[in-house]
Amino acid sequence: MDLNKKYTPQTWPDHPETATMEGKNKFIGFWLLLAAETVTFASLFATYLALKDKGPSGMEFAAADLFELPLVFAMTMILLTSSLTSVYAMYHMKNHNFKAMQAWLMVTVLLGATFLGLEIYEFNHYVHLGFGYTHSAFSSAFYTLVGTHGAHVLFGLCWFIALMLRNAKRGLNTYNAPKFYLVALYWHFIDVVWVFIFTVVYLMGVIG
Amino acid sequence: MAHDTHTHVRSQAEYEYVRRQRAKEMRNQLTSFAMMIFLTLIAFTTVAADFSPYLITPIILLLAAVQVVLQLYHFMHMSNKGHGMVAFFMFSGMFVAFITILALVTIVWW
Amino acid sequence: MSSIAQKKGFGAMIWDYLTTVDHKKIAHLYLASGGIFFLIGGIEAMLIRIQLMKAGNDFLSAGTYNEVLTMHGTTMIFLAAMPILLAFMNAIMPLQIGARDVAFPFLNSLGFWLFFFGGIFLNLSWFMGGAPDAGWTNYASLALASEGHGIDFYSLGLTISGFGTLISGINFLVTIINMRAPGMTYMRMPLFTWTTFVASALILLAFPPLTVGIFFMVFDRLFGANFFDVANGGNTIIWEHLFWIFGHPEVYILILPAFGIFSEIFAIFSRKRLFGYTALVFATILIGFYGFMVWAHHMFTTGLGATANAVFALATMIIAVPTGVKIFNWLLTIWGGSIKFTTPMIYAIAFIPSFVAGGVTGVMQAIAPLDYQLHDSYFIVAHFHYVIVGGVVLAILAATHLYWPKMFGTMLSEKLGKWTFWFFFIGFHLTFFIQHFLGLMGMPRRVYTFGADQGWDLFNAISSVGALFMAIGVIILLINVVITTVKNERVGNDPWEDGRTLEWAIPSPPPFYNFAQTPLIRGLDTYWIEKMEGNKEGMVYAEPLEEIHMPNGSFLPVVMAFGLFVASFGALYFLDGDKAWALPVLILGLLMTFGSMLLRSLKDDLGFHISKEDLIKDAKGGSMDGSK
Amino acid sequence: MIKGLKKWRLFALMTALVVFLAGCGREEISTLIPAGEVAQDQFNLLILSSIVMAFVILVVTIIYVLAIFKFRRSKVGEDLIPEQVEGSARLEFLWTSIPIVLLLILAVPTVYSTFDLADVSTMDVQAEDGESMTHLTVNVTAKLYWWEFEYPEQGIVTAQELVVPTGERVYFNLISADVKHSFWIPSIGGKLDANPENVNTFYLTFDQKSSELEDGVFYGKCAELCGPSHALMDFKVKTLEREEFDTWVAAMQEEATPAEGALAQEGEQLFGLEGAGCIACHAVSGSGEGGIMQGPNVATFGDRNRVAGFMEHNEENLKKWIADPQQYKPGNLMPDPKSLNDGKEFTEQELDALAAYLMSLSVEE
Ligand code: HEA
Ligand code: HEA
Ligand SMILES: [Cu+2]
Repeated sequence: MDLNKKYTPQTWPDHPETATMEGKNKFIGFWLLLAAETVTFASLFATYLALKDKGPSGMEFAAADLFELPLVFAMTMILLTSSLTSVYAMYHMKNHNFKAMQAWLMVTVLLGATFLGLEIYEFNHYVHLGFGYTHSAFSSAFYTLVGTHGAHVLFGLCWFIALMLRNAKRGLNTYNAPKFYLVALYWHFIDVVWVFIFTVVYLMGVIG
Repeated sequence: MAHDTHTHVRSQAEYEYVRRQRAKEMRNQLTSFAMMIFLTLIAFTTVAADFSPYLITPIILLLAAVQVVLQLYHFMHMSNKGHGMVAFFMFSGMFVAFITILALVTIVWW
Repeated sequence: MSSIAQKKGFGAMIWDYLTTVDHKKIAHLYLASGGIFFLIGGIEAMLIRIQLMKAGNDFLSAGTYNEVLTMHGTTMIFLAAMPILLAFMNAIMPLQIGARDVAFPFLNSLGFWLFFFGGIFLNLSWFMGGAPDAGWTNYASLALASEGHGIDFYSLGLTISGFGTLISGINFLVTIINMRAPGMTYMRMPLFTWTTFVASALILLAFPPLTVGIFFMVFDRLFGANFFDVANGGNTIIWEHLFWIFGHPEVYILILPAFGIFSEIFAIFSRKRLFGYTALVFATILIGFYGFMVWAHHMFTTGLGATANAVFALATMIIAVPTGVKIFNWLLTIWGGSIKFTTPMIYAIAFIPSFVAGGVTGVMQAIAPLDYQLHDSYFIVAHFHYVIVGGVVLAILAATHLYWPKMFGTMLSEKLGKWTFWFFFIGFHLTFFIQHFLGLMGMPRRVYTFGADQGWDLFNAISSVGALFMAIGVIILLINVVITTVKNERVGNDPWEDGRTLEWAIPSPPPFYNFAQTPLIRGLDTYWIEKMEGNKEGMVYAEPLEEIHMPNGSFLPVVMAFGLFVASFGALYFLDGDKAWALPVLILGLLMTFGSMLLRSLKDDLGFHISKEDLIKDAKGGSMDGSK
Repeated sequence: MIKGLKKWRLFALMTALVVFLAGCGREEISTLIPAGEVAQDQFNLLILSSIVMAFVILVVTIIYVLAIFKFRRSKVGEDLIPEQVEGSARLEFLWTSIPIVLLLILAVPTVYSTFDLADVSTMDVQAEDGESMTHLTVNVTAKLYWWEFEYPEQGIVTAQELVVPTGERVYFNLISADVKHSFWIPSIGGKLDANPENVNTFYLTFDQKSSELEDGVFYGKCAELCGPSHALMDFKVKTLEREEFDTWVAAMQEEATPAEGALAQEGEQLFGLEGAGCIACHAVSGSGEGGIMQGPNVATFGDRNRVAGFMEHNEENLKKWIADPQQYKPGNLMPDPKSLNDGKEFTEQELDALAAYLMSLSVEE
């Protein structure tokens, strides 16, 4: 493959992410990884549901009194929006508009970082209330499920940033286009997981 | 391994057509986004409005499912060409996910 | 890296294997390390049998016995059987579909090294304060109560090697989906490729629950989480579910490739097309699918309730149907064929009654009320060794003989091969047949000793003698390997003379780029078709001779895996509290891993090209780097 | 090959012979000699499924043997290229449907028995005449590495020996006090796990009087790996006719009588709080509730037939056990004897006294 080949919007392939064999492989491989991630998160959700509100006898924290919706609502809106901004980035990627893509990726990263900041704030808040990781089976399951999601967000952010920096000077080619495409897919997947977290953990938690 | 992609240079008309298609698609994406926001709002309001849990739970789970479909099919393009195997494995994954959750919510405590 | 060979020294060869991304060499690595772990697991089995040779024996102490038993099961399943099968998948599957390599050569190497260091880590527990001792199933209540670091070695070691396996699984799936040669439709793929495909899909979906379960275990033991801590609201049954949601598909991950290997053997040595190819393919897929819906048959006595038990009992029984379809199609494949009793074929022939015997006892265990008696007795031990040894290990031994020439270019001695077979086969039945009765006579499994007054002495003694026979068989195989390697008589493309699939159309061992020109596939059993039509070259080509693009070798996979290995020691000793070095070690290890990951993604790795001239020279008999 | 087959036949013959010689195991512990309704049901399932499986194996073997004899290359000719048959839809149908039929034959009794054996709905039902419970309930607590049996309605507790009436259903509530164990009496019926987090309930029926057996008892086992001494976690099961059982219960409910004889009295002294304080963990009276004492109740020690569940029942073994429990049952929770006896080993004299005392504890005489 030739890295120096320069593309213009006219010569840029329709599906740059699968224009090369490597791209095709990465594309399928990554989706398969997402299938495995689906099962991973399912195991975490299942455990959470089984251990919800379970703790030592006389435990004081239950989901219904712990969670506060306004913060979760804000987090949800931010993450959903970041999903849209990454779609914009991909739109410009397909149009071979590198600058616009980088700009939208930047917005996505900022939104993602805000989300992560809020999550850290939330965890910190609970810990200060006395609901620490070792408090009960419920707390362990809660932090592990939501924290694993948070770790995915963090990883996604690092991935975005690494790609943006690495390719800042090079522009788009068929070698890095699949990478941008995959991280966007990953970001959507993180959003999908969050949809279930806010539904199953927070909303269903609040209604008891 | 790969033989290099043959570069195809589009004519101006072709090029404009493709761009229009993409812009149209982008407008669709915006619509799905609006729907997602809307569904989320409904979910949060039903809970805030304090209906009976037996009513709310199925509704918000359904809303979540719809959102997932929107993400997968619109944002992640799972219905596009070349996604046959992808869809197969994602559905297999969801199947395993489903029975795992079913088992752990039904037969762990009894 | 240059593509043209010079004569290489020993050091260079080692370096070559450390950095290789060639699927054929990675196969060698898997075979060698899986083989060594098999010997270790086998020695552990011998220790078990020596201890149980007579009543009240005190060869092993109670605690040591539990360690040996746990390590035997864990080593055999995760570090021996699965990797050896991965070796054959790596060596053969890309050749069967006409690919130049797997989809992700770099990840292929990473997968191997993760498995390798995970396995080493697990086995180091013997020297560092005790091996895991809660059974290979590692049930949570006992695992949490277990003292020392054994269980932590188990958790961290299996996590590392589990990631390796998952990576391999994804790699094979993508290879099969994307890299098939022109004309190689799904329904023309050889059965070994098909079973690789389905087994990889099972790896993809079954390993995550195990990984999650193990993470819970680590968090509980090291960081004070309460997933399984009953006093704090935890629930140990969650571990049982997560383990078996993985564990049952796992046994099909083992048996399906074995089925694939036997399918190839039956066709080759009966000189006949597989009977009911389509049915065999669908049976494979069905087995994979059902495999996910039956896990609770390991938990009939846990107390899940009558409804759950009944449902899982019925679901389990259904698996007998697709498996039966396979058995009968194999029988009809040899029926009307021309059977040649080579070593691989003898294994295949011996496999049928052995596996059917193991399968039907499985169905008996699926009868939940009957399983209340059988569960955790030696009947179970007999069942699973019948399917595993009578199925998987026989397949591994058969494939070793069958594919040795393709992997190394020389033939294992047929005579010694048959000696191995007879010792192993007789020893196998001697060891395990009798154990059905031990179980029925009330002997529980996982007991380090038994009293003399319970009527189990004789059968246990017989069982131990059988194990000795198996050991002799294995030793003969080792001798065979040494002799063959020393003699080094080279063989051609198709040493068995009746090869049918694409791998037999290219030299043994194949050049490192496999196919100078990508072949065109015109039907099932490609090579057979070309042979029958008198095509001397053995294949037709889909493209003119052109430059070939190949990936570069890399040392990074070793570094990444080694980093996790180092980090695991840090994590393990971190919470002892009195070891100041633990945290730095943990950080150092993670830095190594993530640093090399970063390096990998920042540094472009575009591979290299083999020129047309070199290819032509090579075809004329020159030899290039990568071929042995 | 032919040579090999001969070996195989010989080997099969030998195996059959050996199996015949060894019979079906010992009747106090073999699932093949059922002594209760549950085990009988399960044995019937074993026979039924074995017949089905034998049929399957037979069919496969016949096709198989015919094939490898008829179609060997030496017979069909070196150069023969067999016809490349693709398959046969009819045959596929045949060998899909026949196994399904066989499985249906197994499925019906499976489902029936599964529900039948799990049916504990009559557990708390009063007898017709309203006088007493018709059925006995035993609460079983599994511990490292011994069993406690509490009879809640009778107000008595035993350890290591389960005494039950014959000919009626006995219900069991199982739980574990530490790690997971599994409760199994092979000749009486299949097992059920004792989990740490919940009570599992099932029933068994004891149809044979254990006095007819060689040892006078059936044996029960722990079937789930629970630590180093998992193998040694046996318990004995004594089955009595209802009247004898009632007598036994009455004897259990009585207060313990003081020891007789100088040696035994010395032992009692040592056992008590002024001595080594064994009594802090081991109750010597059969009446009471379960789950209170740390160690097994020794009220019936003299009636047991095993020391520590697996050693022959004599004073010699008892003394060895008391002097160094960890050596005989690694990982058990009995404190180090020195820590009880002011940092000293028990002397021979003290051991004799303790043994004499313990052996004198009996409710059956
Ligand atoms: C390669 C590994 C392998 C394979 C292939 C199988 C195959 C099967 N296994 Fe096995 N099993 C294990 C490995 C395997 N198992 C292990 C390791 C354990 C113990 C784990 C532990 O506790 O440590 C275990 C335990 C185990 C249990 C739990 C027992 C217990 O602990 O109480 C059960 C229960 O249902 C079971 C059932 C089955 C069944 C129904 C099949 C079926 O797939 C078999 C199907 C095959 C046939 C039936 C033969 C061919 C068919 C015909 C000729 C058609 C006609 C047949 C009929 C109509 C019956 N297995
Ligand atoms: C792939 C899986 C696999 C394989 C191949 C085997 C192979 C064997 N197994 Fe294993 N076994 C398990 C998986 C496997 N096992 C599992 C999962 C368990 C359950 C563990 C648990 O309960 O947690 C188990 C448990 C188990 C038990 C029950 C222990 C107990 O419950 O207390 C026994 C007892 O007989 C046994 C015996 C054997 C024997 C004799 C072999 C033989 O076939 C081994 C043959 C191999 C050899 C004999 C190698 C000999 C090698 C040499 C002699 C080396 C020479 C040396 C040099 C040159 C260095 N196994
Ligand atoms: Cu299973």
